[in-house]
Amino acid sequence: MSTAVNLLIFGLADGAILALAALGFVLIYKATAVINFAQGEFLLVGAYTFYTCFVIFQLPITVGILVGVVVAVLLGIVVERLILRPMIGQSHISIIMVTIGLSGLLNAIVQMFFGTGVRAQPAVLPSPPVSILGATIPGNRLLAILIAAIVLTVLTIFFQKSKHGIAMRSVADDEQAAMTVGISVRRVYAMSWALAAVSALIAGILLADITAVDLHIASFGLMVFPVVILGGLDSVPGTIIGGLTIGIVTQLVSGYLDPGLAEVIPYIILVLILLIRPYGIFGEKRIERV
Amino acid sequence: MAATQTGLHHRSYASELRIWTSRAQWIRLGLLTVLLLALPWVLDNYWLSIVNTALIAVVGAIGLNILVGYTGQISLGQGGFLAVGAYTSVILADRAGLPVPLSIASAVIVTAVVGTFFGLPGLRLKGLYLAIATLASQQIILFIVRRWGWLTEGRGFVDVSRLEFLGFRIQRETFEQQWYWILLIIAILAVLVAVNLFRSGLGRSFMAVRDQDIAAAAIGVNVARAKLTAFAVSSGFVGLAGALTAHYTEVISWERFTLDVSILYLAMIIVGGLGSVAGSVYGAVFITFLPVVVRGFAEFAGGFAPFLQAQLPAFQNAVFGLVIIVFLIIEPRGLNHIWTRIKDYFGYWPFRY
Amino acid sequence: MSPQAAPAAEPASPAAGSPLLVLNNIEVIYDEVILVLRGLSLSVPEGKIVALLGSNGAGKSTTLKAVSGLLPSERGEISSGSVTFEGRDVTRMDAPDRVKNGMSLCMEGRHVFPHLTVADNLIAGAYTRRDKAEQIELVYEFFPKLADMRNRTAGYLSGGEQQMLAIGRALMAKPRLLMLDEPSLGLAPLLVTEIFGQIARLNAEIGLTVLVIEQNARRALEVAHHGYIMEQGRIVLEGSSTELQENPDVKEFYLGVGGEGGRKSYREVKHYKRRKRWL
Amino acid sequence: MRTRAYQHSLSSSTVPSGEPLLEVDAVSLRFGGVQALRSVSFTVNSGRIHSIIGPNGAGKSSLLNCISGLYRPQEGEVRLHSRSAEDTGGGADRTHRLNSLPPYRIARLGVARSFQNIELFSQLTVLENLMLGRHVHMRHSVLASALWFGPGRRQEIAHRELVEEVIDLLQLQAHRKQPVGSLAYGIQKRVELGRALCLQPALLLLDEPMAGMNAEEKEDMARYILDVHELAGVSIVLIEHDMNVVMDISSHVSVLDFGKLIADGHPDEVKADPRVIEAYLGAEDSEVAQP
Amino acid sequence: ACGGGGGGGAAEGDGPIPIGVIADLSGATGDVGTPYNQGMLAYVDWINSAGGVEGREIQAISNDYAYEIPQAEELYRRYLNEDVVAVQGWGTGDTEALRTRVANDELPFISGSFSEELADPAESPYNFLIAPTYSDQMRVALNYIEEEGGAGSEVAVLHHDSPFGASPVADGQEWVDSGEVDLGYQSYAMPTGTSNFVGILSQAQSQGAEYIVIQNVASPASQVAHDIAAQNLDMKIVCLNWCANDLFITGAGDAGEGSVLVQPFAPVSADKPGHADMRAYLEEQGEDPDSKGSAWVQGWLAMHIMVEGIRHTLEQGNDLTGPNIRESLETMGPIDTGGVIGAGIVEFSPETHAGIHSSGVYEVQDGQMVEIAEGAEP
Ligand SMILES: Nc1ncnc2c1ncn2[C@@H]1O[C@H](COP(=O)(O)OP(=O)(O)OP(=O)(O)O)[C@@H](O)[C@H]1O
Ligand SMILES: Nc1ncnc2c1ncn2[C@@H]1O[C@H](COP(=O)(O)OP(=O)(O)OP(=O)(O)O)[C@@H](O)[C@H]1O
Ligand SMILES: CC(C)C[C@H](N)C(=O)O
Ligand SMILES: [Mg+2]
Ligand SMILES: [Mg+2]
Repeated sequence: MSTAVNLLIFGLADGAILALAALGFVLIYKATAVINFAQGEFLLVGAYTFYTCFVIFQLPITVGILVGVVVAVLLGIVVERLILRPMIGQSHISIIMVTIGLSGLLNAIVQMFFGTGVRAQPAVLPSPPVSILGATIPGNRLLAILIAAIVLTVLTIFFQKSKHGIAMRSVADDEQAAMTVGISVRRVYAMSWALAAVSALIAGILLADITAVDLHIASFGLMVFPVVILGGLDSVPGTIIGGLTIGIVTQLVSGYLDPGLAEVIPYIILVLILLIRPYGIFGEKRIERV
Repeated sequence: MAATQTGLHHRSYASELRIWTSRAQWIRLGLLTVLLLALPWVLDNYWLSIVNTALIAVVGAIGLNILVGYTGQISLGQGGFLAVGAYTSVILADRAGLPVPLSIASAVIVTAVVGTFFGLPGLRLKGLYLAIATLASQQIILFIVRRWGWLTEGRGFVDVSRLEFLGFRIQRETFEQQWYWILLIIAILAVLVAVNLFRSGLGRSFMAVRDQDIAAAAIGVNVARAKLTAFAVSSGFVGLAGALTAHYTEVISWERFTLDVSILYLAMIIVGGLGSVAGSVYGAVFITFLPVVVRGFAEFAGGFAPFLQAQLPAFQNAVFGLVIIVFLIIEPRGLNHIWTRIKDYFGYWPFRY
Repeated sequence: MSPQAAPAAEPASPAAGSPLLVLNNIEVIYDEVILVLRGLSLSVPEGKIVALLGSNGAGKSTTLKAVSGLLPSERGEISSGSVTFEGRDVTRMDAPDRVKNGMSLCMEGRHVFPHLTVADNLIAGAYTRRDKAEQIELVYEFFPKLADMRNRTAGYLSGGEQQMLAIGRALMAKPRLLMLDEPSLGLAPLLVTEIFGQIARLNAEIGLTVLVIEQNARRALEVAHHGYIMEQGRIVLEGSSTELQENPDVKEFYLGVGGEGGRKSYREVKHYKRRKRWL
Repeated sequence: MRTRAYQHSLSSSTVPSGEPLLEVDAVSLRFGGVQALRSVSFTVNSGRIHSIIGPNGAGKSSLLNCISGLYRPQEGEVRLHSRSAEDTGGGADRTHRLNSLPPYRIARLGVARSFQNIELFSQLTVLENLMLGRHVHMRHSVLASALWFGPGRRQEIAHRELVEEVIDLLQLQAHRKQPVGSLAYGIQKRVELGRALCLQPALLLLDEPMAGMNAEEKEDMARYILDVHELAGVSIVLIEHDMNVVMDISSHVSVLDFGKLIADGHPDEVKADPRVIEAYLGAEDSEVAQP
Repeated sequence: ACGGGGGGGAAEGDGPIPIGVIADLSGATGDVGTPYNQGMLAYVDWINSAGGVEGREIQAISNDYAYEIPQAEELYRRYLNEDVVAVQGWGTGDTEALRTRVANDELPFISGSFSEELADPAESPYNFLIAPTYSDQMRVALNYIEEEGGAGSEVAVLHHDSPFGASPVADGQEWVDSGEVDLGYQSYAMPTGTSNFVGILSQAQSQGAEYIVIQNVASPASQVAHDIAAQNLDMKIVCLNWCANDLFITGAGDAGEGSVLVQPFAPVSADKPGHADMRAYLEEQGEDPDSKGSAWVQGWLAMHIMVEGIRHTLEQGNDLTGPNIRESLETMGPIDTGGVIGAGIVEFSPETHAGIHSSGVYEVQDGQMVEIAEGAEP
């Protein structure tokens, strides 16, 4: 029992963070139909930026986060401006390749500044042991869940309510037509990349806090794929469901079955889901009408 | 081959259907032949070994391009299929004692079958969803390879005995040279097969599926069948590449077939040129040589920029990433397109536009 | 080009009204090499309907793209000449800003947002405006069919339905100048009549200025006050719609079979005739 | 203009002219809430130009999609007739239930089509697009294609001959090697017609082949269609909104409205039918508000 | 020069002696790979400034291979072509991958990988292990656990899911089964790319494990420490070689306190006699000796031992060829590392290339590695 609870909550925490990471990914896809292979590196940059402020410059947490946000926004804008805008109108797969190149580049840059070693960072989230139904849970997990939940809801609402939601989908559907109704494609692109970077930043900080500040953080980028596909590439609620599902299932598998299997189980689930629902759980069906 | 010839008139459809038609093409072909014949004499073992790796990559890249570039089914599963080819051939050759040519042939078939199986989702999935599904197949295949003790007799890796069939044997002294000839011939055959494929109906139906699958169905193309065939043919090539890797490097373990490999191959065909056999070749060569060149450059740069010296590895990766980005921004349609433009330029030279 | 062709250089000035839009001798080039508009000049008077006719590939759509700032997204650019809207030069202005300034284009081939519902398409159309609500009602009033389909996914609409949606979306921006690229494309006769009726009505009631490209020359010239005819990137003929309707060449090539064109049946049409051209 | 005699007949219909070729029988089609077709029935006779007209959203394209198997009607049946003269069964009438077949099988039965908004293989050349029209008549073994020399090559050449005739007929010589994506709209429409012809269809379905053309180009396209019909003897189902054309060249007209068949008959009858006028044509040369 | 062993120009004459180094500086194991590489280069620098070997300089050609096997192979071929007389490798994956090649090319090969596979000259004639094999380290760990926790204690072995991680697992099981120790024994593969190991731990818990033996790199290991602390489970971590180091301590922070580290290579801070040279060198370089952990020391000694082999060969007046160096290493007798590696004495023989079996055992006490057993034998 306690084990189950325990696994469940850790799974939730992972899932929530994954969902955050995936959210940025989905935003980019929604607006630009680009798959961003550099999402993992966005996490990395986020984590290290914060580390720099918090540990190296000894700034208070809040300031650290603010700086982080600024950096993230800048990163998003720069990437959009320098790398993706020139590619507007090119085949998606070439653009995907560019993001792959980008991931290599960012990773290398972080490495140049911080090397390959682990960096010690004092706990950001307080972590008093909380006991739930006989399981002892470190408080930081619960907080992580909370924070992720807040950020996710805020962003979700932002996109349902504000006109940017529709603007993004329009751009994704038909850039030219979007221009003719007065939507600035560039701004939408920049915005989605910036937001993606910000959500990645938060995910990165949380991740770094519950694990450690080192290059392994980037490897979470890969986990994003099963998450987004599960939920549907272009669905924000989907990412949340996807994130939580993957988080919990992997946790349970490594808890009750072969831990090594936990690495692939997300992909197995993914394939099964896709065979039943080719566009993920909430994904939008691509329209092919003649 | 894509260059539009000027002042060239065909007297028969047959002549028009040839691969090399214009004088210019024959000349280029001639030069290329000379170059290829000269290589083993001018290059030392190290560079020859890189050429050999490139030749294997050519086979694999063509395979991937058939699927991604020509049929429009993005695949991140390359690494997994390479693994299938490699293990199959090795196990058949070294444990079942099959002669290597046969073991390689059966590796091709087995991989084709496996590829077709993992292609099944492609019947329902489109675009990026399929891409991720193939990513899944990569991870799953690799997991199986990793866990299935029988494959490696529990050692995690397999030694491959030196290539030897019907009296022919690779000698240690001339290792790279002998392999060069073998790989060169195979690569050329692979290119020819691919080219033939796409000047005949079957290949065209792949491209039709890529451009407009509904219309394809409406003119009588069995889309499902076309996709699966594409997966099979493509995986066949990839399996061949895998088998060659195994016999050439003489030891295999799953660590050789990770996702990075899949991505590297994707880079080859995109940088080379999607939907172009020539592009696959350029791309394979380019991506194989790039890191080597970059390292050289990095060391050189490190020479007078000591702070870089400390950062060499990171610097190398940075440059690698940067090259890919810049390259695609400048020419998203790949090396092949650049080459075509050059040829056109001289084709029309001195008259432009 | 032959002598009687319209002078390309200085902007042609139609009869009444101060010009709202003026294209002054513009050249448009795609991919740095494909020269499509070769010194095209036209002007659209405030409150009038102007028709732009011409055969396929003449450069009509390109003209509208140049006016609405879409060229950059197709690797095209205005290499010389200028576009002025109510006196100010908008040659280099971004497409979205042009919309804000009241120029709105309804592209050739519909270009609805396939994955959005009809309603969302319209809302997107009012991106630059606050007063979405009443605009929508207005559009629904013009196109009742859209009102019935408001919650359907645009991508699944029939060709004609999409065309209506596209026009409606363009209206959502409450433009001062509405540019329509082949609005009757794929529309049933009744609807064509209706749409041109609506255009005329918009023009009459809210004084909307319209620049319309149309293959169906007869319909276009019926509603338009003024017309331009272009061939290969140049204006080759212009005049009031009545003048044009009288012009024998226009009759032959644009008004076609079954009426002024002279021939009574397609079966009589001589085989692939060599065409007389203005240039 | 067409000096050389054609060796290949472009029509593969085995049904003698005037007899039923295609029967649409009480076909109904729904998309969720939308009722696109309500038990539509009519017959297309061999050797005719049979037009389908109707307001936008009436279900014309959907109907075509049902015939070519892209949509599956919930009710009703679409039957195609053929006389199996050559193959076994000697001259017996064979009936194929199209609505139970996948699109590619239907195409093999000789039903070819063009689309409302051009659906060509944009990256391929005109020639490749037309050769793809031959797909159903070619054999595609991986081995033969891989080897090329021998059967593969012979087959390519054989089929190329017929394709060249189509190129002639439709005056596409100048564009053979151009990628269709870069062609002018009017020409693309022609290529699409050509691709359909290369199937040697028994029945040719055309969805608004003249949309977006000016009077002149329409005359040409009409001419091409008439040629295909008269010279090649292909039976045609035509969707078109230009009444001049429709009433002029078609031998039979069916009218759809809100998915229902509201009229069916000779152009002149249909033209006169008040329901058609009310639903579709509108009063002749309607008064347009002249400011 | 064709593939043949070091029979090139470098073999004779008195030019510098080229040694190829295949290092992981940017890859999955770059965290330990980097100091390891620094250690080797430091040694070369030191020996050269001390006049080299028999008057000849050592020339270390070091390149990053990012823990990617194909890159390792490419580097190897390059070194082969540059007529190196010996190669310094790194990971298990690539060491295995190159094993047959080095045998064919007759190039002595020392690496950071200590899987028992490599210790048998019959299997891999040119690989030399300068530390107790991962299996020996496992045995040491198990012995320690038995005497500290008493017989019948439950042990959970968490290992990297790769040849590297798996290599000691089976031998550990044997050690238990053969009754050498009386312990409960279960092994679990650690998934990569997860943010916690709670799953594994709860399995270990249900097994009733009191000890967690980890065969992996530092960062996952420290993650395990964090997770144990977070749920304040009553488990003690025992790290082998690659996580038994300062990186683990940094990563784990307080959670690492009290963990046991089976580390053959004493960090400089342990200040064994054998550390003298290193200290001298580092101080002269103006670096803080105590900042150098085991990985660095290991690198230094890996190079030291290889060079000793070379020295002996030259002293014997033999050509500097692979076979000769191999023979030297096998026959030259003991190399005393002054207590830095395990008990201190490394000695190879034609029968075995496992140079030593003993390892040091440390405990983490307020952020320091404190030695609790010297040269513990399996
Ligand atoms: N993006 C582009 N790149 C290159 N050439 C183009 C591009 N768009 C149009 N063209 C060329 O410019 C010429 C004019 O095209 P445009 O679409 O303006 O003609 P049009 O008058 O609108 O024809 P239609 O009546 O078919 O709409 C055509 O020859 C076309 O091939
Ligand atoms: N795939 C689909 N999904 C949902 N609704 C559809 C689909 N295809 C068609 N419809 C609906 O069915 C109705 C008929 O569409 P169809 O395209 O057949 O009309 P049409 O007669 O071709 O009109 P037009 O002359 O404008 O092309 C329309 O209301 C359309 O919205
Ligand atoms: C795990 C790494 C530190 C390298 C280690 N030597 C291995 O065997 O792979
Ligand atoms: Mg146009
Ligand atoms: Mg239609």
